[in-house]
Amino acid sequence: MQRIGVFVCHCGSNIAATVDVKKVVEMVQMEPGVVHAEDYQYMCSEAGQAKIAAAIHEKNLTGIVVCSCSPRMHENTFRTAAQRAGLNPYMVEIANIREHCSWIHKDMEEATKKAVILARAAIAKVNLNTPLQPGESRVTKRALVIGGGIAGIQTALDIADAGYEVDIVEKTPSIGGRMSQLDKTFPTLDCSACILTPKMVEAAAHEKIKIYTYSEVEKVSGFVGDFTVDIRKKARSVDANKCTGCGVCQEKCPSKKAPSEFNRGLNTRSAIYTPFAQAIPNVPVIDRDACLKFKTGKCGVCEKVCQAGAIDYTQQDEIVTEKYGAIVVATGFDTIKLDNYDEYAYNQSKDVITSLELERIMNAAGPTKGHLERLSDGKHPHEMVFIQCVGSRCSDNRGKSYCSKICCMYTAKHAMLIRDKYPDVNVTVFYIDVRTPGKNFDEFYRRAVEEYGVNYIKGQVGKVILKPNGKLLVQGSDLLDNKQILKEADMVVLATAIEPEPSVRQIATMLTASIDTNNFLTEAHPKLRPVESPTAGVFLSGVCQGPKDIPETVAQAGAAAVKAIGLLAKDKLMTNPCTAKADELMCNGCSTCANVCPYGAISYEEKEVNDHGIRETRRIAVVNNALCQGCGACTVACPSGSMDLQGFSNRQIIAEVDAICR
Amino acid sequence: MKYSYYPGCTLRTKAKDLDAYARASAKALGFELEEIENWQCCGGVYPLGTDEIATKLSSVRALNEAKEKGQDLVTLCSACHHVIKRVNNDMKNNEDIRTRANNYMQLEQPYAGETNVLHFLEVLRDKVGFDQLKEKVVNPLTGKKIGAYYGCLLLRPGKVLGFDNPENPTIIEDFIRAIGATPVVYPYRNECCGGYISLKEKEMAKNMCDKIKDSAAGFGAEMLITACPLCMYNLNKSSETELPVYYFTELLAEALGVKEDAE
Amino acid sequence: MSLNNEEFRPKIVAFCCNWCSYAGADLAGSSRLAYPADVKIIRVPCSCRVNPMFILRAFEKGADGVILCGCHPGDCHYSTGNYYARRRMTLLFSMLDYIGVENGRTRVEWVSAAEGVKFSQTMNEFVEKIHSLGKNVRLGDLRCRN
Amino acid sequence: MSSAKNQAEKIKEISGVNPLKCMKCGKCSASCPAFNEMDIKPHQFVSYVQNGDIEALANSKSLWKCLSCFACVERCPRDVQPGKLIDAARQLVVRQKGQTGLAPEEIPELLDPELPQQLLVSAFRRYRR
Repeated sequence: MQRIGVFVCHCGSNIAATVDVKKVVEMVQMEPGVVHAEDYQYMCSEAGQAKIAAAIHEKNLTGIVVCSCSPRMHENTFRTAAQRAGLNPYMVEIANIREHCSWIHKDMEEATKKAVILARAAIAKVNLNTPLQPGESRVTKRALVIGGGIAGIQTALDIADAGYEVDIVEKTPSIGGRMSQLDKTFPTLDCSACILTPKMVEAAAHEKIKIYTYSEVEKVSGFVGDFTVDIRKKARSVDANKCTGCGVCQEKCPSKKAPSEFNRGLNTRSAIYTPFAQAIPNVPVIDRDACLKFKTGKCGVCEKVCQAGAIDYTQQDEIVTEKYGAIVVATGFDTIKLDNYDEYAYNQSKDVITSLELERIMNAAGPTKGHLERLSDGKHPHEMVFIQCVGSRCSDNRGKSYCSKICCMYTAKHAMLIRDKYPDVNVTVFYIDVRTPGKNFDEFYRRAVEEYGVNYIKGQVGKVILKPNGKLLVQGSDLLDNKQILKEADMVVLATAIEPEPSVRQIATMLTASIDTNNFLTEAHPKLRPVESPTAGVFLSGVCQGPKDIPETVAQAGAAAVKAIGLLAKDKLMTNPCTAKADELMCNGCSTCANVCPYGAISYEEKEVNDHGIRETRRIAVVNNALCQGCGACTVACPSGSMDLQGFSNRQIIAEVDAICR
Repeated sequence: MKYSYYPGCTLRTKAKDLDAYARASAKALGFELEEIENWQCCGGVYPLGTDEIATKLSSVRALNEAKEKGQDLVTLCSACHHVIKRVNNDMKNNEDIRTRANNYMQLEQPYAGETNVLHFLEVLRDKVGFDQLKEKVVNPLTGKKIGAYYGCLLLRPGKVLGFDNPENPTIIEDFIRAIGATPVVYPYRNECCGGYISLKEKEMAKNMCDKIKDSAAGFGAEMLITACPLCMYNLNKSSETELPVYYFTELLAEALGVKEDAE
Repeated sequence: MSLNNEEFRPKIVAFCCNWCSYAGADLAGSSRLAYPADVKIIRVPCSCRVNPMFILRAFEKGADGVILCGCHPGDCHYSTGNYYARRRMTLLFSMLDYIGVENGRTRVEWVSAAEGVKFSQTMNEFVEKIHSLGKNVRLGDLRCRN
Repeated sequence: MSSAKNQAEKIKEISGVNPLKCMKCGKCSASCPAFNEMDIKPHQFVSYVQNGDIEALANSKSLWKCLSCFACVERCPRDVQPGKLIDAARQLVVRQKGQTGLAPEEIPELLDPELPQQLLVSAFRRYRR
């Protein structure tokens, strides 16, 4: 029989305001095995933990139940406290009477009743707990960063600087990401390329960093400390070792009609191309869908003009398999498609553009060489209208429910830059709210209004109307004046919502990392573990976790790096002891369990067993504790009931069921 | 192919053309519109109130009759289409309305939105196919610049009607191309003409119609086509801008060479 | 029919996987999204840990409804666990139906760690459904009844 | 006549609209083709209902100017659908007060030979009990 101590936490008033903790203490004392019960204001505090330790010593406790917040919050705290007092940490169970009880119920009697039942279930379970010993697993001292934008680059640099090897996998031909497409950055108006390219160069030159561009993660297996990853290096059709980056092939390529991804399709590029002048590596790729050689067999101009002989039409995709201890996801974002917002005439007029397209137009290397002009007729605009929250803050399934966070600031930036460079251009911004939390952000926005004379109108736009003369008519609300405005414009810029880069879904599936309804990766805890995925060994960097601007992205990239370094610095990891285990006497070696195991953790051995005095050799399932992750699929599949999961055994769960239904 | 057909009150009186041209064209295209028996007026306005049942029953009757025949229900008038499609949606998705309507109806089998409601244009697009239609055209209206006037009832709310992209529709433009003419896209083609208020608010209706016609004419349209008798009336009556308005079925019949059959 | 006039308070067991649904329930809690106290949650590592026996046991011991929550298909922490759970439960539920435990008393729902609202809504709906079905007597052990 | 609060509840019930979902972006008023004819603007309907100021709504010209064109319903980013609120307010007035936007004696002089039936039918549906 166990000797169980029950500790009921008030959590200040979080629990005690709705659950009568004294009553819980009184009720659980009648439960089998319980020899001690007490309540305290904050069980997780130093003093609370001391109470647990004292009771363990004084009452010779063999098991502990803490009625408190979610085990996801403090299970580890209490297990460690028990261990310090000499108890096996796996003899501790938590009854979640906060998240699952006091916070969702109002009626005290009802909540107290439920808290008692939850405590009983935990007590029933502890009665069947057995001490468990975690095993050890090794750590591969190398990290993988998926995505080569500013988030990925920064994470990689920080990990590499700490002395660990890092590989970056980037799916486009160059690292640099969205930031390389930006012209200027807020709130200091630095040139984006000027601050980004040094980092790109540093990453490329770093001896600890290996960059796989034009490559994608294909398969992930393993677990924290020991991931095995297949990387597909897509065929570049150019030998990177021979290419000198002279650029002649791109100049001479006769097929120049492919839309330029880097310029958001506003102009075209050659079939053999580097996305932009500062690309790293400075090795072009052949876009086989656009290349005449691949399409018709005739051409071969690039091969002829390449002095270095680097063109290789026969190149094939290559799969590289690498081992990693930690994986950082930094897959970034894209702007949403605007097909659901045709009232803004994006698909109907070339002069209605997204903000990211405006970045390219404003950029000296962009499709208009940095001149602000209408894409329809090349004319210089005199009236520009910006529309905020296009596709953000929508709960009607057309757009995104969240605020994209960066739009208010970049619109202020655009407005300011335009007014600065072209004082003849009037700029009007239709906004719902101007959101500028951030250092020097509101001051920046106010400068746009006060110093640059940008006209901010509170109200959303209903429709953008094309006029026969080529101008645009913006029909919007002025809520402060209670008017409907018709504003003639030459160009309209849409602050388009951002969404996680769509490929993140597959990556999350491969990593078994959770993802929310908007395809943002979920953090292990929204406040306290914001850069970790709930999946151990997977870390989050940048917009893949939620909308953020460059400074925040860089900060989070550093944080993710520190977490990865913290993992890589360890030589061994403690493994979860809640693994599956076969009862030798019941196992008949049928192989059903091995078939459902996603980790290949189960093998079979010919083993001599002593079945009630009969000694014989039988084929028996053996679980590799280093590989088993403790999902329990095998326990249910097992036809003889031999396979069980330690820490979540059949008897334990049934005991909980019984306690709840009593 | 046979479809159940719901003409509606106006097509029996002031908009006989819309109906006659449609039937003649259907015949030429190889499908038949079988008028449902004893149809009743749809009411002209979809009752938005969640507590209105009686005003939805005439639509349910028509829908149920098509169901019993195992046919899709085809409509022509925009208002009828709007009302019947939305009532059908209620019957399919709103348990409360479904139960109450069925309690009134006392049908052998309760009606639960089984009938597929199609606008005549949808039949052309999804059943006949505009490519097929193009092949059947004998008098292509080559050179004619035509503006499509959609109005509001066919398109909105987009989620329920599922007719076309409510902010940038293409179905009538595709139709115009199929009969050999040139579509003129103009931004007011899905803006309301003010038909419902044209009885009393003459000035307001005039402003709205002028906007639509001026915009279409500005982009080079020589005529407008519509599927809605109310829009037709209002655009002609309320605006002084010279721009003829036709029913799309008239041009269809002309292109198919069956216009005389209808008259 | 029971003769006592006390309000029917169903016993409902909710199995939640540790990675998605249990976290979703935590989020419902920290967001203060109420659902009836009749629901009691048992934490399991994965929905595939839930043996059909546990569900039968619950009904045998007087549960009025059992709900199993796991990660969305494709998002399982263990890659494939929720697919096993889905198949197993489909079989079990059809069998339960056969022996007279109505389909509505059991349910499988995918709730992610970010879906506190969905968790709460699901539980509210489920409790309402159990209320409409009334007390479950079918699998209760008659010998245990006074 | 019941209290303003009850009437506000009634409007919410008839329309099925939850005014609390409104984020006051003004896209409805920006879309409304009848905006200039209205005294209470589409985006204001939400706050009038929320504040229970039903008397003002009932006397508003806007009830009879709304075209039921569903532009606001289509474009509302929060699925509030102000057009439904306006319609429900009109229903409330038509049902409870017997007030109408159209008197039978007005009709003969409004008629003309081309007037389609549906215009009369719909006018009666919209404006009368």
